[in-house]
Amino acid sequence: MQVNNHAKLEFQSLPANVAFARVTVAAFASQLDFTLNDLEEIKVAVSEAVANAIVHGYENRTDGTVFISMSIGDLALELKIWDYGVGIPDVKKAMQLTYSTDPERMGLGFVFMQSFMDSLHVDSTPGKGTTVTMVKSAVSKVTV
Amino acid sequence: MQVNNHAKLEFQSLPANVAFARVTVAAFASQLDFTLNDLEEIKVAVSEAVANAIVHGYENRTDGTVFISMSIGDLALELKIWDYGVGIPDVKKAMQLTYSTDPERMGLGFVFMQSFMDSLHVDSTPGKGTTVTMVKSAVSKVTV
Amino acid sequence: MGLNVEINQDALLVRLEGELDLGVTDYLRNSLENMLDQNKIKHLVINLRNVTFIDSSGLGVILGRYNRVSSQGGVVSLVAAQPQVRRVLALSGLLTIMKEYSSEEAALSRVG
Amino acid sequence: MGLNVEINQDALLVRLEGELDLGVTDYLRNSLENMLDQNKIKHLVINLRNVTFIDSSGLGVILGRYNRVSSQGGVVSLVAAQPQVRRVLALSGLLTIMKEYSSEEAALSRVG
Ligand SMILES: Nc1ncnc2c1ncn2[C@@H]1O[C@H](COP(=O)(O)OP(=O)(O)O)[C@@H](O)[C@H]1O
Ligand SMILES: Nc1ncnc2c1ncn2[C@@H]1O[C@H](COP(=O)(O)OP(=O)(O)O)[C@@H](O)[C@H]1O
Repeated sequence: MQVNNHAKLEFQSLPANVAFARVTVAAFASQLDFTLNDLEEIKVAVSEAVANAIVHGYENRTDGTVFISMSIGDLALELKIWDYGVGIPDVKKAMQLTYSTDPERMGLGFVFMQSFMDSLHVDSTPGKGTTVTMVKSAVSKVTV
Repeated sequence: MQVNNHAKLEFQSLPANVAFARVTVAAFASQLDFTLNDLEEIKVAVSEAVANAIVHGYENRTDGTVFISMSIGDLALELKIWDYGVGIPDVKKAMQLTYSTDPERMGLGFVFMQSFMDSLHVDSTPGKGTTVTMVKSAVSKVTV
Repeated sequence: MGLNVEINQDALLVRLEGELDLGVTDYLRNSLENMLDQNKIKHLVINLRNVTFIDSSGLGVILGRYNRVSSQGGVVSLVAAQPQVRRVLALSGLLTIMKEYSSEEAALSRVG
Repeated sequence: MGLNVEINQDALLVRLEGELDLGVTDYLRNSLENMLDQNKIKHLVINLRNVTFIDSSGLGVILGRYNRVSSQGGVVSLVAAQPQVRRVLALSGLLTIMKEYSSEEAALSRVG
Protein backbone atom coordinates (compact mmCIF):
# COMPACT_ATOMS: atom_id res chain seq x y z
CA MET A 1 0.00 0.00 0.00
CA GLN A 2 1.24 3.47 -0.94
CA VAL A 3 1.19 5.34 2.39
CA ASN A 4 0.15 9.00 2.30
CA ASN A 5 -0.01 9.59 6.03
CA HIS A 6 1.08 7.59 9.01
CA ALA A 7 0.67 7.83 12.76
CA LYS A 8 1.35 5.62 15.74
CA LEU A 9 -0.34 5.64 19.12
CA GLU A 10 0.69 3.81 22.27
CA PHE A 11 -1.01 3.88 25.65
CA GLN A 12 -1.32 2.12 28.99
CA SER A 13 -3.57 -0.95 29.15
CA LEU A 14 -6.34 0.85 31.03
CA PRO A 15 -10.04 0.29 30.22
CA ALA A 16 -10.58 4.07 29.96
CA ASN A 17 -8.18 4.10 26.99
CA VAL A 18 -10.51 2.02 24.81
CA ALA A 19 -12.62 5.14 24.17
CA PHE A 20 -9.49 7.26 23.71
CA ALA A 21 -8.12 4.81 21.14
CA ARG A 22 -11.25 4.71 19.01
CA VAL A 23 -11.65 8.51 19.01
CA THR A 24 -8.02 8.88 17.94
CA VAL A 25 -8.31 6.37 15.12
CA ALA A 26 -11.59 7.91 13.93
CA ALA A 27 -9.97 11.38 13.90
CA PHE A 28 -7.13 10.04 11.77
CA ALA A 29 -9.45 8.03 9.53
CA SER A 30 -11.57 11.11 8.85
CA GLN A 31 -8.76 12.35 6.56
CA LEU A 32 -10.06 9.74 4.14
CA ASP A 33 -13.46 9.95 2.49
CA PHE A 34 -15.29 7.63 4.92
CA THR A 35 -19.02 7.80 5.55
CA LEU A 36 -20.21 8.31 9.12
CA ASN A 37 -21.31 4.71 9.03
CA ASP A 38 -17.81 3.57 8.04
CA LEU A 39 -16.35 5.58 10.92
CA GLU A 40 -18.76 3.94 13.37
CA GLU A 41 -17.71 0.53 12.08
CA ILE A 42 -14.02 1.40 12.43
CA LYS A 43 -14.69 2.53 16.01
CA VAL A 44 -16.27 -0.80 16.93
CA ALA A 45 -13.40 -2.77 15.36
CA VAL A 46 -10.80 -0.68 17.23
CA SER A 47 -12.68 -1.06 20.52
CA GLU A 48 -12.75 -4.83 20.13
CA ALA A 49 -9.06 -5.15 19.32
CA VAL A 50 -7.97 -2.78 22.11
CA ALA A 51 -10.30 -4.40 24.68
CA ASN A 52 -8.82 -7.80 23.75
CA ALA A 53 -5.26 -6.51 24.21
CA ILE A 54 -6.17 -5.24 27.69
CA VAL A 55 -8.44 -8.07 28.90
CA HIS A 56 -6.78 -11.09 27.27
CA GLY A 57 -3.29 -9.95 26.21
CA TYR A 58 -2.41 -8.24 29.49
CA GLU A 59 -4.99 -10.15 31.58
CA ASN A 60 -6.37 -6.87 32.92
CA ARG A 61 -3.01 -5.69 34.26
CA THR A 62 -2.80 -1.92 33.78
CA ASP A 63 0.97 -1.64 33.29
CA GLY A 64 1.03 -3.09 29.76
CA THR A 65 1.29 -0.98 26.62
CA VAL A 66 -1.07 -1.23 23.66
CA PHE A 67 0.12 -0.05 20.23
CA ILE A 68 -1.80 1.17 17.20
CA SER A 69 -0.23 1.96 13.86
CA MET A 70 -2.46 3.84 11.40
CA SER A 71 -1.70 4.26 7.70
CA ILE A 72 -3.69 6.09 5.09
CA GLY A 73 -3.31 4.89 1.52
CA ASP A 74 -4.98 6.24 -1.58
CA LEU A 75 -8.22 4.44 -0.89
CA ALA A 76 -7.82 2.63 2.40
CA LEU A 77 -7.00 2.81 6.07
CA GLU A 78 -4.71 0.14 7.47
CA LEU A 79 -4.62 -0.46 11.22
CA LYS A 80 -2.23 -2.63 13.19
CA ILE A 81 -3.12 -3.09 16.86
CA TRP A 82 -0.73 -5.06 19.01
CA ASP A 83 0.27 -6.04 22.52
CA TYR A 84 3.19 -7.86 24.13
CA GLY A 85 0.87 -9.97 26.25
CA VAL A 86 0.17 -13.68 26.67
CA GLY A 87 -0.61 -14.43 23.01
CA ILE A 88 -3.13 -16.88 21.57
CA PRO A 89 -2.31 -20.62 21.40
CA ASP A 90 -4.83 -21.41 18.65
CA VAL A 91 -5.80 -18.38 16.53
CA LYS A 92 -8.22 -20.31 14.32
CA LYS A 93 -10.20 -21.52 17.33
CA ALA A 94 -10.08 -18.06 18.96
CA MET A 95 -11.66 -16.51 15.89
CA GLN A 96 -14.68 -18.81 15.91
CA LEU A 97 -18.12 -17.33 16.55
CA THR A 98 -18.84 -17.00 20.31
CA TYR A 99 -15.57 -18.67 21.30
CA SER A 100 -14.18 -17.00 24.41
CA THR A 101 -11.80 -18.03 27.16
CA ASP A 102 -13.67 -15.67 29.51
CA PRO A 103 -17.19 -16.72 30.61
CA GLU A 104 -18.15 -13.05 31.15
CA ARG A 105 -17.44 -12.21 27.50
CA MET A 106 -19.35 -12.97 24.32
CA GLY A 107 -16.68 -14.23 21.96
CA LEU A 108 -17.82 -11.73 19.32
CA GLY A 109 -14.76 -9.45 19.18
CA PHE A 110 -13.11 -11.07 16.17
CA VAL A 111 -16.50 -11.51 14.50
CA PHE A 112 -17.16 -7.76 14.78
CA MET A 113 -13.68 -6.89 13.50
CA GLN A 114 -14.26 -9.21 10.54
CA SER A 115 -17.74 -7.85 9.81
CA PHE A 116 -16.91 -4.18 10.14
CA MET A 117 -13.57 -4.08 8.35
CA ASP A 118 -12.71 -5.23 4.83
CA SER A 119 -9.92 -7.50 5.95
CA LEU A 120 -8.65 -8.93 9.22
CA HIS A 121 -5.43 -10.79 9.92
CA VAL A 122 -4.34 -12.07 13.33
CA ASP A 123 -0.76 -12.97 14.19
CA SER A 124 0.04 -14.30 17.62
CA THR A 125 2.86 -16.04 19.47
CA PRO A 126 2.07 -17.51 22.91
CA GLY A 127 4.13 -15.69 25.53
CA LYS A 128 5.11 -12.95 23.07
CA GLY A 129 1.94 -11.13 22.08
CA THR A 130 -0.70 -10.57 19.44
CA THR A 131 -0.98 -8.34 16.36
CA VAL A 132 -4.26 -7.65 14.62
CA THR A 133 -4.09 -6.10 11.14
CA MET A 134 -7.25 -4.63 9.65
CA VAL A 135 -7.98 -2.72 6.45
CA LYS A 136 -10.99 -0.58 5.64
CA SER A 137 -11.52 0.76 2.16
CA ALA A 138 -12.77 4.31 1.82
CA VAL A 139 -14.53 4.80 -1.49
CA SER A 140 -15.52 1.41 -2.77
CA LYS A 141 -15.47 -1.93 -0.99
CA VAL A 142 -12.22 -3.82 -1.35
CA THR A 143 -12.85 -7.35 -2.52
CA VAL A 144 -10.39 -9.42 -0.53
CA MET B 1 4.18 14.08 38.98
CA GLN B 2 2.40 10.83 39.90
CA VAL B 3 1.26 9.49 36.51
CA ASN B 4 -2.13 7.76 36.38
CA ASN B 5 -2.35 7.33 32.64
CA HIS B 6 0.11 7.77 29.84
CA ALA B 7 -0.03 7.78 26.05
CA LYS B 8 2.30 8.66 23.23
CA LEU B 9 1.44 9.75 19.71
CA GLU B 10 3.74 10.13 16.74
CA PHE B 11 2.83 11.19 13.24
CA GLN B 12 4.20 12.48 9.95
CA SER B 13 4.96 16.20 9.71
CA LEU B 14 1.93 16.95 7.52
CA PRO B 15 -0.22 20.08 8.03
CA ALA B 16 -3.38 17.93 8.12
CA ASN B 17 -2.05 16.26 11.26
CA VAL B 18 -2.27 19.46 13.33
CA ALA B 19 -6.03 18.91 13.67
CA PHE B 20 -5.53 15.20 14.31
CA ALA B 21 -3.03 15.95 17.08
CA ARG B 22 -5.26 18.39 18.94
CA VAL B 23 -8.31 16.10 18.75
CA THR B 24 -6.22 13.23 20.12
CA VAL B 25 -4.80 15.26 23.00
CA ALA B 26 -8.25 16.66 23.84
CA ALA B 27 -9.71 13.13 23.88
CA PHE B 28 -6.99 12.03 26.30
CA ALA B 29 -7.29 15.18 28.41
CA SER B 30 -11.03 14.66 28.79
CA GLN B 31 -10.23 11.85 31.26
CA LEU B 32 -9.39 14.69 33.67
CA ASP B 33 -11.98 17.10 35.00
CA PHE B 34 -11.29 19.92 32.52
CA THR B 35 -13.88 22.51 31.56
CA LEU B 36 -14.76 22.90 27.87
CA ASN B 37 -12.86 26.16 28.01
CA ASP B 38 -9.75 24.39 29.34
CA LEU B 39 -10.00 21.84 26.53
CA GLU B 40 -10.21 24.64 23.94
CA GLU B 41 -7.10 26.22 25.42
CA ILE B 42 -5.23 22.91 25.37
CA LYS B 43 -6.22 22.50 21.71
CA VAL B 44 -4.75 25.88 20.78
CA ALA B 45 -1.50 25.17 22.65
CA VAL B 46 -1.13 21.78 20.94
CA SER B 47 -1.84 23.30 17.52
CA GLU B 48 0.85 25.91 18.05
CA ALA B 49 3.51 23.45 19.17
CA VAL B 50 2.73 20.96 16.40
CA ALA B 51 2.57 23.66 13.70
CA ASN B 52 5.99 24.90 14.89
CA ALA B 53 7.49 21.41 14.68
CA ILE B 54 6.22 21.08 11.09
CA VAL B 55 6.88 24.61 9.80
CA HIS B 56 10.07 25.51 11.66
CA GLY B 57 11.49 22.22 12.99
CA TYR B 58 11.12 20.29 9.73
CA GLU B 59 10.96 23.40 7.50
CA ASN B 60 7.72 22.13 5.92
CA ARG B 61 9.25 18.82 4.85
CA THR B 62 6.58 16.12 5.20
CA ASP B 63 8.88 13.20 6.00
CA GLY B 64 9.66 14.27 9.57
CA THR B 65 8.04 12.76 12.64
CA VAL B 66 6.38 14.78 15.39
CA PHE B 67 6.02 13.22 18.86
CA ILE B 68 3.57 13.93 21.66
CA SER B 69 3.78 12.36 25.09
CA MET B 70 0.68 12.82 27.29
CA SER B 71 0.58 12.11 31.02
CA ILE B 72 -2.34 12.44 33.38
CA GLY B 73 -1.51 13.11 37.02
CA ASP B 74 -3.89 13.54 39.92
CA LEU B 75 -4.69 17.12 39.01
CA ALA B 76 -2.81 17.94 35.84
CA LEU B 77 -2.08 17.06 32.24
CA GLU B 78 1.56 17.15 31.14
CA LEU B 79 2.36 17.34 27.44
CA LYS B 80 5.73 16.98 25.75
CA ILE B 81 5.79 17.79 22.05
CA TRP B 82 9.04 17.29 20.19
CA ASP B 83 10.72 17.09 16.81
CA TYR B 84 14.15 16.12 15.51
CA GLY B 85 14.33 19.18 13.30
CA VAL B 86 16.62 22.18 12.95
CA GLY B 87 16.35 23.40 16.55
CA ILE B 88 16.30 26.97 17.88
CA PRO B 89 19.59 28.92 18.23
CA ASP B 90 18.22 31.40 20.79
CA VAL B 91 15.19 30.15 22.70
CA LYS B 92 14.78 33.30 24.78
CA LYS B 93 14.59 35.46 21.67
CA ALA B 94 12.29 32.98 19.91
CA MET B 95 9.82 33.19 22.78
CA GLN B 96 9.47 36.97 22.60
CA LEU B 97 6.12 38.44 21.60
CA THR B 98 5.69 38.62 17.79
CA TYR B 99 9.22 37.33 17.13
CA SER B 100 9.17 35.07 14.09
CA THR B 101 11.78 33.90 11.59
CA ASP B 102 8.98 33.59 9.01
CA PRO B 103 7.47 36.83 7.65
CA GLU B 104 4.18 35.03 6.90
CA ARG B 105 3.74 34.08 10.58
CA MET B 106 2.74 36.11 13.60
CA GLY B 107 5.26 35.11 16.23
CA LEU B 108 2.44 34.33 18.65
CA GLY B 109 2.82 30.58 18.97
CA PHE B 110 4.85 30.58 22.18
CA VAL B 111 2.73 33.42 23.57
CA PHE B 112 -0.42 31.35 23.09
CA MET B 113 1.18 28.25 24.64
CA GLN B 114 2.23 30.36 27.61
CA SER B 115 -1.17 32.02 27.99
CA PHE B 116 -3.28 28.91 27.60
CA MET B 117 -1.25 26.46 29.67
CA ASP B 118 -0.13 26.75 33.29
CA SER B 119 3.52 26.19 32.50
CA LEU B 120 5.71 26.11 29.40
CA HIS B 121 9.30 24.98 29.05
CA VAL B 122 11.26 24.91 25.78
CA ASP B 123 14.41 22.85 25.27
CA SER B 124 16.22 23.04 21.97
CA THR B 125 19.55 22.09 20.44
CA PRO B 126 20.38 23.51 16.99
CA GLY B 127 20.66 20.69 14.49
CA LYS B 128 19.11 18.21 16.93
CA GLY B 129 15.56 19.34 17.58
CA THR B 130 13.14 20.99 19.96
CA THR B 131 11.04 19.80 22.92
CA VAL B 132 8.17 21.82 24.34
CA THR B 133 6.85 20.76 27.77
CA MET B 134 3.52 22.15 28.95
CA VAL B 135 1.35 21.51 31.99
CA LYS B 136 -2.32 22.31 32.47
CA SER B 137 -3.94 21.93 35.83
CA ALA B 138 -7.42 20.45 35.96
CA VAL B 139 -9.25 21.54 39.07
CA SER B 140 -7.55 24.65 40.40
CA LYS B 141 -4.90 26.78 38.74
CA VAL B 142 -1.34 25.72 39.45
CA THR B 143 0.69 28.67 40.67
CA VAL B 144 4.04 28.24 38.95
CA MET C 1 -21.59 6.87 30.93
CA GLY C 2 -24.80 7.80 32.70
CA LEU C 3 -27.34 5.55 34.40
CA ASN C 4 -30.84 6.38 35.61
CA VAL C 5 -33.26 3.84 37.07
CA GLU C 6 -36.94 3.62 37.92
CA ILE C 7 -38.96 0.78 39.40
CA ASN C 8 -42.32 0.15 37.82
CA GLN C 9 -44.21 -2.62 39.68
CA ASP C 10 -42.03 -5.71 39.15
CA ALA C 11 -40.03 -4.19 36.29
CA LEU C 12 -36.73 -2.32 36.54
CA LEU C 13 -36.46 0.45 33.96
CA VAL C 14 -32.84 1.45 33.25
CA ARG C 15 -31.99 4.46 31.09
CA LEU C 16 -28.40 4.33 29.85
CA GLU C 17 -26.45 7.21 28.41
CA GLY C 18 -23.14 7.58 26.57
CA GLU C 19 -20.71 4.91 25.42
CA LEU C 20 -20.91 1.29 26.58
CA ASP C 21 -17.46 -0.23 26.28
CA LEU C 22 -14.80 -1.88 28.47
CA GLY C 23 -14.28 1.42 30.29
CA VAL C 24 -17.70 1.18 31.95
CA THR C 25 -18.54 -2.53 32.06
CA ASP C 26 -17.51 -3.11 35.71
CA TYR C 27 -19.47 -0.11 36.93
CA LEU C 28 -22.50 -0.97 34.82
CA ARG C 29 -22.51 -4.65 35.77
CA ASN C 30 -22.17 -3.88 39.50
CA SER C 31 -24.88 -1.21 39.41
CA LEU C 32 -27.35 -3.49 37.66
CA GLU C 33 -26.58 -6.47 39.90
CA ASN C 34 -27.10 -4.31 42.99
CA MET C 35 -30.48 -3.15 41.72
CA LEU C 36 -31.56 -6.68 40.93
CA ASP C 37 -30.36 -7.91 44.34
CA GLN C 38 -32.06 -5.21 46.36
CA ASN C 39 -35.46 -5.16 44.76
CA LYS C 40 -38.13 -7.71 43.97
CA ILE C 41 -37.60 -7.34 40.24
CA LYS C 42 -38.89 -9.74 37.64
CA HIS C 43 -38.46 -7.89 34.35
CA LEU C 44 -35.81 -5.59 32.97
CA VAL C 45 -36.38 -2.76 30.46
CA ILE C 46 -33.24 -1.08 29.09
CA ASN C 47 -33.67 2.27 27.36
CA LEU C 48 -30.82 2.75 24.88
CA ARG C 49 -32.05 6.02 23.33
CA ASN C 50 -29.06 8.01 24.64
CA VAL C 51 -26.45 5.32 24.09
CA THR C 52 -24.13 6.53 21.33
CA PHE C 53 -21.75 3.56 21.15
CA ILE C 54 -21.73 -0.10 22.09
CA ASP C 55 -19.24 -2.90 21.49
CA SER C 56 -19.09 -6.55 22.56
CA SER C 57 -17.93 -5.61 26.08
CA GLY C 58 -21.09 -3.52 26.52
CA LEU C 59 -23.27 -6.22 24.98
CA GLY C 60 -21.75 -8.72 27.39
CA VAL C 61 -23.14 -6.81 30.36
CA ILE C 62 -26.62 -6.84 28.83
CA LEU C 63 -26.41 -10.55 27.99
CA GLY C 64 -25.25 -11.35 31.54
CA ARG C 65 -28.30 -9.60 32.98
CA TYR C 66 -30.53 -11.33 30.43
CA ASN C 67 -29.25 -14.69 31.64
CA ARG C 68 -30.03 -13.82 35.25
CA VAL C 69 -33.48 -12.32 34.63
CA SER C 70 -34.69 -14.94 32.16
CA SER C 71 -33.53 -17.84 34.35
CA GLN C 72 -36.01 -16.50 36.90
CA GLY C 73 -38.81 -16.32 34.35
CA GLY C 74 -38.44 -12.59 33.61
CA VAL C 75 -38.33 -10.76 30.31
CA VAL C 76 -35.64 -8.32 29.11
CA SER C 77 -36.75 -5.60 26.67
CA LEU C 78 -34.73 -3.02 24.80
CA VAL C 79 -36.04 0.44 23.95
CA ALA C 80 -35.18 2.85 21.14
CA ALA C 81 -31.64 1.88 20.12
CA GLN C 82 -30.04 4.35 17.69
CA PRO C 83 -29.18 2.95 14.25
CA GLN C 84 -25.45 2.35 14.85
CA VAL C 85 -26.16 0.69 18.21
CA ARG C 86 -28.99 -1.32 16.72
CA ARG C 87 -26.70 -2.66 14.00
CA VAL C 88 -24.26 -4.00 16.60
CA LEU C 89 -27.14 -5.50 18.60
CA ALA C 90 -28.53 -7.17 15.49
CA LEU C 91 -25.17 -8.60 14.46
CA SER C 92 -24.65 -10.02 17.96
CA GLY C 93 -27.87 -12.01 17.86
CA LEU C 94 -29.20 -10.31 21.03
CA LEU C 95 -32.24 -9.06 19.11
CA THR C 96 -33.33 -12.65 18.54
CA ILE C 97 -33.64 -13.27 22.29
CA MET C 98 -34.80 -9.85 23.54
CA LYS C 99 -37.87 -7.85 22.56
CA GLU C 100 -37.43 -4.39 21.10
CA TYR C 101 -39.81 -1.46 21.59
CA SER C 102 -39.83 2.10 20.39
CA SER C 103 -40.96 3.54 23.74
CA GLU C 104 -40.68 2.78 27.45
CA GLU C 105 -44.49 2.74 27.72
CA ALA C 106 -44.81 0.07 25.07
CA ALA C 107 -42.11 -2.05 26.73
CA LEU C 108 -43.57 -1.66 30.23
CA SER C 109 -47.15 -2.36 29.15
CA ARG C 110 -46.04 -5.77 27.91
CA VAL C 111 -44.48 -6.80 31.17
CA GLY C 112 -46.66 -4.79 33.58
CA MET D 1 -12.76 24.05 6.11
CA GLY D 2 -15.47 25.72 4.04
CA LEU D 3 -15.39 29.04 2.21
CA ASN D 4 -18.24 31.00 0.66
CA VAL D 5 -17.90 34.46 -0.89
CA GLU D 6 -20.14 37.26 -2.07
CA ILE D 7 -19.28 40.61 -3.59
CA ASN D 8 -21.22 43.57 -2.28
CA GLN D 9 -20.30 46.75 -4.17
CA ASP D 10 -16.60 47.28 -3.36
CA ALA D 11 -16.60 44.88 -0.42
CA LEU D 12 -15.75 41.19 -0.43
CA LEU D 13 -17.82 39.21 2.05
CA VAL D 14 -16.19 35.92 3.03
CA ARG D 15 -17.99 33.32 5.13
CA LEU D 16 -15.59 30.83 6.67
CA GLU D 17 -16.52 27.48 8.19
CA GLY D 18 -14.72 24.90 10.29
CA GLU D 19 -11.22 24.95 11.74
CA LEU D 20 -8.60 27.50 10.69
CA ASP D 21 -5.18 26.01 11.34
CA LEU D 22 -2.00 25.11 9.44
CA GLY D 23 -3.91 22.41 7.56
CA VAL D 24 -5.90 25.02 5.63
CA THR D 25 -3.72 28.15 5.56
CA ASP D 26 -2.30 27.64 2.06
CA TYR D 27 -5.72 26.99 0.57
CA LEU D 28 -7.31 29.89 2.43
CA ARG D 29 -4.51 32.36 1.63
CA ASN D 30 -4.55 31.45 -2.08
CA SER D 31 -8.33 31.62 -2.32
CA LEU D 32 -8.48 35.05 -0.73
CA GLU D 33 -5.59 36.41 -2.76
CA ASN D 34 -7.26 35.21 -5.97
CA MET D 35 -10.49 36.97 -5.03
CA LEU D 36 -8.70 40.17 -4.21
CA ASP D 37 -6.69 39.99 -7.45
CA GLN D 38 -9.65 39.34 -9.71
CA ASN D 39 -12.11 41.85 -8.41
CA LYS D 40 -12.11 45.57 -7.74
CA ILE D 41 -12.31 45.07 -4.00
CA LYS D 42 -11.64 47.76 -1.44
CA HIS D 43 -13.01 46.31 1.78
CA LEU D 44 -13.04 42.86 3.32
CA VAL D 45 -15.71 41.45 5.66
CA ILE D 46 -14.95 38.08 7.23
CA ASN D 47 -17.85 36.18 8.79
CA LEU D 48 -16.48 33.86 11.49
CA ARG D 49 -19.84 32.59 12.80
CA ASN D 50 -19.18 29.01 11.68
CA VAL D 51 -15.50 28.94 12.55
CA THR D 52 -15.06 26.51 15.45
CA PHE D 53 -11.30 26.78 15.95
CA ILE D 54 -8.51 29.22 15.14
CA ASP D 55 -4.83 29.31 16.05
CA SER D 56 -1.97 31.64 15.14
CA SER D 57 -1.57 30.01 11.71
CA GLY D 58 -5.18 30.90 10.92
CA LEU D 59 -4.81 34.39 12.36
CA GLY D 60 -1.73 34.91 10.19
CA VAL D 61 -3.83 34.49 7.03
CA ILE D 62 -6.29 37.13 8.26
CA LEU D 63 -3.48 39.52 9.24
CA GLY D 64 -1.81 39.08 5.84
CA ARG D 65 -5.05 40.07 4.08
CA TYR D 66 -5.48 42.97 6.51
CA ASN D 67 -2.05 44.27 5.54
CA ARG D 68 -2.91 44.14 1.82
CA VAL D 69 -6.38 45.66 2.10
CA SER D 70 -5.48 48.40 4.56
CA SER D 71 -2.37 49.44 2.59
CA GLN D 72 -4.83 50.25 -0.23
CA GLY D 73 -7.06 52.26 2.07
CA GLY D 74 -9.61 49.52 2.70
CA VAL D 75 -11.16 48.31 5.94
CA VAL D 76 -11.24 44.74 7.27
CA SER D 77 -14.19 43.80 9.51
CA LEU D 78 -14.89 40.63 11.44
CA VAL D 79 -18.39 39.28 12.06
CA ALA D 80 -19.81 37.13 14.84
CA ALA D 81 -16.82 35.22 16.19
CA GLN D 82 -17.75 32.47 18.65
CA PRO D 83 -16.44 32.91 22.21
CA GLN D 84 -13.42 30.57 21.96
CA VAL D 85 -12.41 32.07 18.60
CA ARG D 86 -12.97 35.56 19.93
CA ARG D 87 -10.66 34.91 22.87
CA VAL D 88 -7.82 33.92 20.55
CA LEU D 89 -8.49 36.99 18.37
CA ALA D 90 -8.46 39.26 21.40
CA LEU D 91 -5.23 37.80 22.77
CA SER D 92 -3.54 38.24 19.39
CA GLY D 93 -4.25 41.96 19.26
CA LEU D 94 -6.13 41.66 15.95
CA LEU D 95 -9.25 43.12 17.55
CA THR D 96 -7.39 46.38 18.15
CA ILE D 97 -6.84 46.88 14.40
CA MET D 98 -10.02 45.38 12.95
CA LYS D 99 -13.64 46.29 13.59
CA GLU D 100 -15.99 43.68 14.96
CA TYR D 101 -19.71 43.42 14.16
CA SER D 102 -22.46 41.07 15.22
CA SER D 103 -24.00 40.82 11.74
CA GLU D 104 -22.94 40.98 8.10
CA GLU D 105 -25.44 43.77 7.50
CA ALA D 106 -23.91 45.94 10.20
CA ALA D 107 -20.40 45.33 8.87
CA LEU D 108 -21.39 46.00 5.24
CA SER D 109 -23.35 49.15 6.04
CA ARG D 110 -20.21 50.70 7.51
CA VAL D 111 -18.11 50.10 4.41
CA GLY D 112 -20.86 50.23 1.73
N1 LIG E 1 -4.86 -9.72 22.23
C1 LIG E 1 -5.14 -10.97 22.68
N2 LIG E 1 -4.28 -11.62 23.50
C2 LIG E 1 -4.55 -12.87 23.96
N3 LIG E 1 -5.68 -13.54 23.64
C3 LIG E 1 -6.57 -12.96 22.83
C4 LIG E 1 -6.36 -11.65 22.31
N4 LIG E 1 -7.41 -11.34 21.53
C5 LIG E 1 -8.24 -12.39 21.57
N5 LIG E 1 -7.75 -13.39 22.33
C6 LIG E 1 -8.35 -14.72 22.59
O1 LIG E 1 -9.34 -14.97 21.59
C7 LIG E 1 -10.62 -15.20 22.20
C8 LIG E 1 -11.72 -14.67 21.31
O2 LIG E 1 -11.63 -13.25 21.20
P1 LIG E 1 -12.92 -12.40 20.86
O3 LIG E 1 -13.56 -12.96 19.63
O4 LIG E 1 -12.54 -10.98 20.80
O5 LIG E 1 -13.92 -12.66 22.06
P2 LIG E 1 -13.90 -12.17 23.59
O6 LIG E 1 -12.99 -11.00 23.74
O7 LIG E 1 -15.32 -11.83 23.85
O8 LIG E 1 -13.45 -13.35 24.39
C9 LIG E 1 -10.53 -14.52 23.55
O9 LIG E 1 -11.46 -15.08 24.48
C10 LIG E 1 -9.08 -14.79 23.94
O10 LIG E 1 -8.91 -16.08 24.45
N1 LIG F 1 9.95 23.39 16.81
C1 LIG F 1 10.70 24.43 16.39
N2 LIG F 1 11.83 24.19 15.67
C2 LIG F 1 12.60 25.22 15.24
N3 LIG F 1 12.32 26.52 15.47
C3 LIG F 1 11.21 26.81 16.18
C4 LIG F 1 10.36 25.79 16.67
N4 LIG F 1 9.36 26.39 17.35
C5 LIG F 1 9.57 27.71 17.28
N5 LIG F 1 10.69 27.99 16.58
C6 LIG F 1 11.27 29.33 16.32
O1 LIG F 1 10.71 30.23 17.25
C7 LIG F 1 10.06 31.31 16.53
C8 LIG F 1 8.86 31.80 17.31
O2 LIG F 1 7.89 30.78 17.38
P1 LIG F 1 6.37 31.18 17.58
O3 LIG F 1 6.25 32.06 18.77
O4 LIG F 1 5.57 29.92 17.63
O5 LIG F 1 5.98 32.03 16.31
P2 LIG F 1 5.76 31.64 14.76
O6 LIG F 1 5.54 30.18 14.65
O7 LIG F 1 4.59 32.43 14.36
O8 LIG F 1 7.00 32.06 14.04
C9 LIG F 1 9.75 30.74 15.17
O9 LIG F 1 9.62 31.75 14.19
C10 LIG F 1 10.95 29.84 14.93
O10 LIG F 1 12.06 30.57 14.47
